[in-house]
Amino acid sequence: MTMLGSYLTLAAVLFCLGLYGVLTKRNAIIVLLSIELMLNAVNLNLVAFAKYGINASLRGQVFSLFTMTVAAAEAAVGIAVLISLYRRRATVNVDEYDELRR
Amino acid sequence: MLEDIPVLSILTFLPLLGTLITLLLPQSRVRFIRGTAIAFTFLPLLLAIALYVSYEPIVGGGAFAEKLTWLSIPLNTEAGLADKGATSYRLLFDYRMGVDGLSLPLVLLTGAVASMASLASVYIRKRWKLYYALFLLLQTGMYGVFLARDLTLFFIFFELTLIPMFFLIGIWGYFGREQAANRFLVYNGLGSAFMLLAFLILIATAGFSATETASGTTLSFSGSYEVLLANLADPNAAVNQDSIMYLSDNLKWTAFILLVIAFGIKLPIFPFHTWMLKVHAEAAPPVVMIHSGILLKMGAYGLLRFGAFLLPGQLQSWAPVLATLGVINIVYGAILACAQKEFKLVLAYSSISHMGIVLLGIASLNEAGFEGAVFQSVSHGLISALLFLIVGSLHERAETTRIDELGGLASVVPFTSGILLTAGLASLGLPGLSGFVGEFLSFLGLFDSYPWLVAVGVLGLLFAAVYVLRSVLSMTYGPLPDRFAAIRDVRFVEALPMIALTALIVLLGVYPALMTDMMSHSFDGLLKLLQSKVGG
Amino acid sequence: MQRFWNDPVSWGHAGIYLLGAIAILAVVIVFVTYAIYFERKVIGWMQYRKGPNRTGPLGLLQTVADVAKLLIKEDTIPAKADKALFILAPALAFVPSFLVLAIIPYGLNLQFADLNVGFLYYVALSGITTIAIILGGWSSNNKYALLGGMRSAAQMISYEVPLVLSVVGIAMMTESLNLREIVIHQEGYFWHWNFLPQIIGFAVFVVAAISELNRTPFDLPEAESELVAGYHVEYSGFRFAFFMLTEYIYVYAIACLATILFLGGWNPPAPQLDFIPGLLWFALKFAFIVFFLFWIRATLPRLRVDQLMGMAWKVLLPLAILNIFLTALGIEWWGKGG
Amino acid sequence: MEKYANQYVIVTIFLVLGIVFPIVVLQIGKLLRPSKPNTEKETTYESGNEPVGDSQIRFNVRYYLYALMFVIFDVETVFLYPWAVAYKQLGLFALFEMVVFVGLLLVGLIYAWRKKVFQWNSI
Amino acid sequence: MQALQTLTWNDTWYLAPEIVLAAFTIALALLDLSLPRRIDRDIIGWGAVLGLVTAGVFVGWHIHDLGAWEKAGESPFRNLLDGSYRVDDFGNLLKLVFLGASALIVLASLGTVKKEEVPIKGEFYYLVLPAVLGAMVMASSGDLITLFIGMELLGIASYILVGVRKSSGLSGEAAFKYVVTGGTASAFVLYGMSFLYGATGSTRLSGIAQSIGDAVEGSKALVYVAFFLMIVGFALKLALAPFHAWAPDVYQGAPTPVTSFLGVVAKAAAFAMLYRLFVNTALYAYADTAQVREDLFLALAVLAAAAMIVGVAGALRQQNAKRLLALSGVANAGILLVPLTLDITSFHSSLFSEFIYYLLAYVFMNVGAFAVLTVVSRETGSEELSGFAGLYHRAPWTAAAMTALICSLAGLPVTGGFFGKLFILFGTVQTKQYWLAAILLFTTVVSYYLYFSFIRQMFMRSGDTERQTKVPMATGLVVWICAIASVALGVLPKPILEWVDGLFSVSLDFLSR
Repeated sequence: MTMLGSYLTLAAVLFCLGLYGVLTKRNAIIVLLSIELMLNAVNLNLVAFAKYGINASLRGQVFSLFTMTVAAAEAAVGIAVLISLYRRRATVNVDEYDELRR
Repeated sequence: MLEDIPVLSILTFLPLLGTLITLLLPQSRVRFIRGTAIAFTFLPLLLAIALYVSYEPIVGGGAFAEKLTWLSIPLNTEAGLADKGATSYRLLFDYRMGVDGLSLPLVLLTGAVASMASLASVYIRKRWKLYYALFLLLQTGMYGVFLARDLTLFFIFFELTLIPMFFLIGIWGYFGREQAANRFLVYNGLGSAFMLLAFLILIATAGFSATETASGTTLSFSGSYEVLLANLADPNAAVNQDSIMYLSDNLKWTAFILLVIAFGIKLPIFPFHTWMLKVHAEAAPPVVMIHSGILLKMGAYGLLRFGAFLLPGQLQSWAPVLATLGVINIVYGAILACAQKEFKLVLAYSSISHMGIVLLGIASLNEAGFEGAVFQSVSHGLISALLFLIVGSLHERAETTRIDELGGLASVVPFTSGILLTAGLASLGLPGLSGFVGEFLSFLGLFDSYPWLVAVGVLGLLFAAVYVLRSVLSMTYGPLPDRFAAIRDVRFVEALPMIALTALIVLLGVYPALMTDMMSHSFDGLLKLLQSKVGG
Repeated sequence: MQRFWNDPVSWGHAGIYLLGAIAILAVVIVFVTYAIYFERKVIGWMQYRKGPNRTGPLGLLQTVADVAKLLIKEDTIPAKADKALFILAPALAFVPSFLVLAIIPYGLNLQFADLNVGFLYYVALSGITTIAIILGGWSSNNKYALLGGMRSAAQMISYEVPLVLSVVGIAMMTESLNLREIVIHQEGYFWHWNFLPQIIGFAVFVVAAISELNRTPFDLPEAESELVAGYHVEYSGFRFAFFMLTEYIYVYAIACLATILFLGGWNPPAPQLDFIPGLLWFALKFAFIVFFLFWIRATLPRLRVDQLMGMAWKVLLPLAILNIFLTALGIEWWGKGG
Repeated sequence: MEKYANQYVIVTIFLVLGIVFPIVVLQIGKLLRPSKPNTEKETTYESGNEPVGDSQIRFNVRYYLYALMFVIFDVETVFLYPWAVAYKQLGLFALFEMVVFVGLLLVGLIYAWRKKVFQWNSI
Repeated sequence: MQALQTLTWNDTWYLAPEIVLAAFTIALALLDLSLPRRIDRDIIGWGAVLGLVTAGVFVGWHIHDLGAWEKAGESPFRNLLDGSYRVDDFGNLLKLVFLGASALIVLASLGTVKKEEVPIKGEFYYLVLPAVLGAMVMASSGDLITLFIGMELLGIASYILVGVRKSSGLSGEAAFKYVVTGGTASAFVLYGMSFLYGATGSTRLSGIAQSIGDAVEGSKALVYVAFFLMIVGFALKLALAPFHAWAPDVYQGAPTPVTSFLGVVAKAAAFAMLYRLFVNTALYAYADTAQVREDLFLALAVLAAAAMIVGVAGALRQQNAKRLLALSGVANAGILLVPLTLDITSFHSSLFSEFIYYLLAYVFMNVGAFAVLTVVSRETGSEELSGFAGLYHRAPWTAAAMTALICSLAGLPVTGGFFGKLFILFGTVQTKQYWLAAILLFTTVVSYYLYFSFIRQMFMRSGDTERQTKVPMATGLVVWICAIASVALGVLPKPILEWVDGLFSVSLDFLSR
């Protein structure tokens, strides 16, 4: 079980890094990347559980396939939105996306 | 004859019909709209009078009671009611109407004041159609409040008065009307929230009943007043702690305090009164007539109906507190009324003072006190309606109602001045006018229970003499400012309600039995309960 | 190497693997050296000229001399370049190209690593080279280089999609992605080889593969006439050599892959011919593919950039998808056995 | 299990060799080659012209669009390959399902086509 | 290892609503692409409405079938794909709500969405369909993976919908914020799901339900972590306080119909998923899990309370109608969450009826209010509250309808909002969660002030113009449907509740496999 523990720890570290990035980074692209990082942490978790968890089965791996796919789609849409936003604002600094706050 | 038709429902929903008709009429036909509205205001009054005539105190309101299952909401039965042998499990909101000696006077008052207010609505200068539609809708709410015999139904009618009143204050009032409307809404909303919480606590515990039918046992929670009354009075319910009916003392206390706050805001009791001053000062005169004349009484009615009847034990323990609050109201209202320069505010504070008397009556826990409370409510309703009618009339002409700006009105508007004087005297409790009877009965009741409080309370009445006489006399006598020289006395359409209201005040003053007779027996059950509590 | 696979891992084995890897590196370097020579010769031949013929007998040492020159040539790094990335890029390009060689089976018993996801491994690793090319283009801080790098990236990712999809049909027929099993599945006469049943897939694969290699007619990224030399304008000396090396290793890898996937790997065209060693068959097919690549280069003109991208998405991708469903229908039609 | 361990040892050895080789070769080259940098040599090459401005400019948005398209279709293969490998066991209905899946993606392709994503009108 | 259960032709019948939506999406997308530029894209909108209605018909058909099976003594649900998809009354009822609400929203936007505002109108219409499809998948999944896919399908489609006003920087900004929060929320939910999978060894809800008792015994911490991470994720999705900060921004920036879609369908779908995850996992079934359940539900209740308070308090200061409605949505999400947090006791198990009734009321009042808002903002060009000034003079009937909707939002009798709140309150009182009831009531009263600010504007102020407001036919229709339904729900809640009670049952829809 120590294997599982170390995988989970790594995943937790990745997840927290991602979360930290989402919350603190100013560059919109890095924010999107941080979200991907969080999702990858989840993948790691799933695969670790699929291998070392109770009732080890392929389900976790299948789940992680879906997660990857969806993460890709989400990233695609995220970037597309960002491009369209960039065309209007000419900046990727999230601090400057503040027209809505009044 | 009245027994055979659902007279209470007709009475309640006639104004609603009026609303619909008014809405369908074209906006330009002002006279037609006004006529419809007045007609649909007077029709319920006539019905109420008919009701009064055929009401027999011994029988109580049973003859007119209406009962209809309105909503029978299924509750999910799966989580383990099978062991109780239930085949059906529901939440019931009945449509129950009923009338008794407690509500009948208030229904009559509603009819009378609303009719007069409808006549006085000549002061309204804009958007008649909407005004009359809302005015009629408000009446449905008010009748409903006094006639409903189901907690949820009561609540619905109570809230139903809120919306039209909000509009009536907010659209047709004076300069600060929107603020007044907001305050009215939030305070009364808050009150209704407390009330609803208390009601739900009662329904979810004491409202539980099991009925055997052919198809099996039906378990139900009901908001029906009768069911609650029976369950709460059932001594067995309190003993058996396992029963779902069991209402722990803590919960009872919670419910009672919630109710006191809820109706205290409406009444209003001292710390919750600020919203009402604003409404009195800013709303249009006919609206204030309704507000001061009827809506405030809903607080007294609710306190009696739900506080006293459903939770007599708690009332008994809290009577000293209520009595003290009542005295504070009286004295506080009276003292501040003395200091006001605006006549509308004098009246507002005097209302607070008079509502203190109602509270005293309730707190005295005996028949005289209860009757006094109801009588005072009715009498104050009539008097304040009259006074605000006069205010409207004066404001129409002089465009001010500040005491220091007016004076010598007796010479230019003698009729109005005469009525004003009469109303003022009634307000300060001159024997022979209705105000006296209410005050007398309340104090009489209280004297039995808390004689020393009476002494303080009566002190408040002395202040009443001061502020009434000071303001009324300084308005009617003294030098007449030049700019008022040209004003004319009332038109017929204004004089009519004034005379009618005055006549009623005098009538009740000289012949109080008109009202007290029908109240007798209504409090019998409650008094018996109270005595058994005192004895046990 | 197969006989070590089922033994426990040990340092001894690792040593053997290392020797094998060094051997294959040597083979590849020799291949690259002579592929370049061969290419120049072939093109020269096709263009009625001689090609290199001065250095060494028949010019055989020409490329060796070129490499030696590159080795001792001064290595300049532009002042404006991002130094770290500039140095990293050629190495990053080379590493995956070398890594993909680990999985190629040359014969039934001649293979380093036998992965169940063999083809995906190839695709995944070769994708990394794209990053190296962008890095090279970007870090040079040169307009030609940047454009070349970006074009190259766009082209490579565009053509990767049809490339990957074109192989799906084979995966369906073989029920595996293991390269060895794919070859084994093609045993028998040459019409059992995948290039016939998968003719559309084969066509798409070849076109996409040439484009992946950034070779003419798809060599837009380094189009001499437009971009001087594309992403490696600023590279010189051995850093440049690594880019070249990478490109030719991929030629090698793709040729191997085409052989394995479509041309039956080490299988002889008819079972009767199996007295000739499989490795030789493999080498023959491999050599044909390599020749074919040079042939194309000599024959076809370069595409325009808009035609290039349009071709990937508008022609090859639909064709590849069509191929998948035709294969599926074929399997339904002719039964699951075939 | 052993088999897999060995496979990855091999891959790791290739990786290490792949990294070591360039380093070693470049180090050897360093010993052999001359190094006499001057500013002329280190200027950016622009066919002999003086370089103007910075080169690390923002590039055309089109490249992003291709990247997006790639992401979508590349990920499609994540599902295509397992399906393809298992196709013979899955049967005709699986084909139908895949037709639906790929059909949806083709709609995306047509969309991009119609929206002129593939029209390359500048560098 | 179970045998692989694949989809069969038979199953397509149970998936008919979903398939219809997917087919309509494709067809409309292709139609949009093939039609020449000059043709008005409203036709796509009508197509979308048709698709939604068709899917709704199929759902209705299924409900009917399920009812017939129940009468015949069969189990009234169907498990597809080895239980990873589930056709039951819970899902079907919610699907009806999603479809109906979306149809109303699309209908309302027909005619009010201007080409200048949303340059790609066609896309706007047909992207609603996959979003609804995602919501439907969420409502009827029996597996973590399917739930997640549904969530993301809805999420991704709505990211695009939010940003569909390409010419507006506000829209883009809102979309970006939504992508970031949505992505983060998904990550949290997924992370929680991964732990749930780790703790129970299964992704099937039924499998989780079977082994959650052991899981709690084995590693309580894992279960707690799993559920709390999911709670955080859902709180973000639902914009529950303190995770609500994005909601006003996103709602304001999105085109108004989309705002309404997010407020209604996206939220309801998240609730559907919450029910699946928290009730289906049968935390009720084991003695070991009682403690976990209580802690989780307390956490949810605190979130609900916080949402109600913060939503109302935040909305008090808003001058922008959309932001105001967004924050009111936060408060309403809190209210909708309340039934879920109530214990199932022997006297109280009607949590779903309470939920779906208020949801229904919420759908009507919210969609209606947003429809009126589109009319007003189209006329005055502003989404501020002051745009409503004098609406009574400009469009008295619309103002009247809006008043009914406002009453429902505020929870005044006799409207759907009132009864919805009343049932929820009754549930809280039955389970003795008095504090929750008190907070609900208190925030409701404060919200009177909030909602009546619309009425103040409409009736008590005068606008810049006295010109009659033009109400497009479809939008007017929606406004009136919503207003009348809001009132009707208040006057006659019984038929719907009887119907729901007859169809839905905790044991069959949530707990049986």
